[in-house]
Amino acid sequence: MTLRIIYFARLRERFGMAEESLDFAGVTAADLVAALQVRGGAWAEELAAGRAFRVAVNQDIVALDAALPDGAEVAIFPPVTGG
Amino acid sequence: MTLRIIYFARLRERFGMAEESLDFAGVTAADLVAALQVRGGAWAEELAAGRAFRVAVNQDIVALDAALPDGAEVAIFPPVTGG
Amino acid sequence: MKIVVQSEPFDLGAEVDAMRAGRTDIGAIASFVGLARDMNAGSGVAAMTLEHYPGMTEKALARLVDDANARWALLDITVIHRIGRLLPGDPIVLVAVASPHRGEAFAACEFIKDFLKTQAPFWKKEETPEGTRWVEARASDDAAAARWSRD
Amino acid sequence: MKIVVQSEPFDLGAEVDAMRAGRTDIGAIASFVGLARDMNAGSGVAAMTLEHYPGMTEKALARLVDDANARWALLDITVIHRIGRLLPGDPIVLVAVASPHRGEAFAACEFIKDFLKTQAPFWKKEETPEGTRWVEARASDDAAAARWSRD
Repeated sequence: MTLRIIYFARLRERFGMAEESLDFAGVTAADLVAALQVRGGAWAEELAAGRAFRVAVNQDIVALDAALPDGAEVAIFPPVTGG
Repeated sequence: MTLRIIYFARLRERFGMAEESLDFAGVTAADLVAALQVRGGAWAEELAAGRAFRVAVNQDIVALDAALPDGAEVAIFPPVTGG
Repeated sequence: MKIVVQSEPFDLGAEVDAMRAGRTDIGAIASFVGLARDMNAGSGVAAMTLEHYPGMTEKALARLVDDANARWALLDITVIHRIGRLLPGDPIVLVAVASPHRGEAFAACEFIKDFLKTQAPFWKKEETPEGTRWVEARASDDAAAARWSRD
Repeated sequence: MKIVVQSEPFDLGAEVDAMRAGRTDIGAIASFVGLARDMNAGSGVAAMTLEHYPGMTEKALARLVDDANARWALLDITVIHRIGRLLPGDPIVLVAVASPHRGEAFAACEFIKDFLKTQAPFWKKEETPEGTRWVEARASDDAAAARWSRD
């Protein structure tokens, strides 16, 4: 499936990109995170187990075991700090 | 001793006076309330045991066993309802 | 700190702007405006008149503000309470609290509001179709104030 | 209900006046203004920049407002959150809640404020003498939101 992936705040800066389109062969958000970690460097660091980040699918925060629908807008970002 | 006694809200209306000067032979706020009850009518009704009213001495709310200093400003009023 | 009893309306925006003017240490301002409603205890209310105890009112409000300052790290407090005749929709009371942090600002604002209801000598008289009547104190107001007691 | 994300300043007095205009059923308006401070986590802060997730932000705020309406009897809610670069002393966020009764207005205002801190996709970046840094989420914010959970 094809996903649109967007990054915010510290992750956007560390990954050096605000968004990308990705062909993805996995099923869940955890699979996607694992696929991104394989890139190494900042990806491996920021998405390592135990690091605090959030995944939203079509603008709703989801748990890592959530399935990703084809064409989804997937956002990965640090815990929010507004307000 | 001489006391200045002031009444507010429903008590002012029911007693038909906003304030009075009173020569008082008792000691405590409870003694004063008893002396006023003896007047009968609205005084007996409004100041009866179990009726909700407050007594302030020199602008601080006190318990009924508080002693009254000579020359005190004593206010008697219903529970407050501002805010 | 600003404590005022007045018959004139107040301006929430102006009061809050005055609190934060020229300051950069305030993280939060919590505020509360109480308004006169057209309905109370099942009756329409055409107007209300607020009576108070001059002198004691200011003293009671000052003590409340002192108590709030003793409990929380606050930067500024404004309390304005109106007296006289008010119509439905008219603002009655304003409480605004500035603090470095939001939790303290909120807690102190609610604390002052709750105790104002039970400690400050104001009384409301309502004009209803059945005639005028003095508003009765409510047990729920005492309960709201009691939850702040420290055992 | 009014939910806005904007870079411009907001006007607390005007927003609250708009909520109560022409109404006589509001008994209380509780409001909260969060401001940019000159200090955070031990460092001076010269300025901050707020980034957000367009689309999801509005959706998350709308859900928060819906949740508050489902929990309490409310008459109106306004939430305004600023984005972009802000200086110390600048207002960041406004939450105002109108209700027939003060208890509900306060609870709902604090509820929205607490969840906004943990649910709405905003991120702050601070300019300090040591350089720019992204503000870290605080465990105390999660704790503040968690106290609203219904078991």
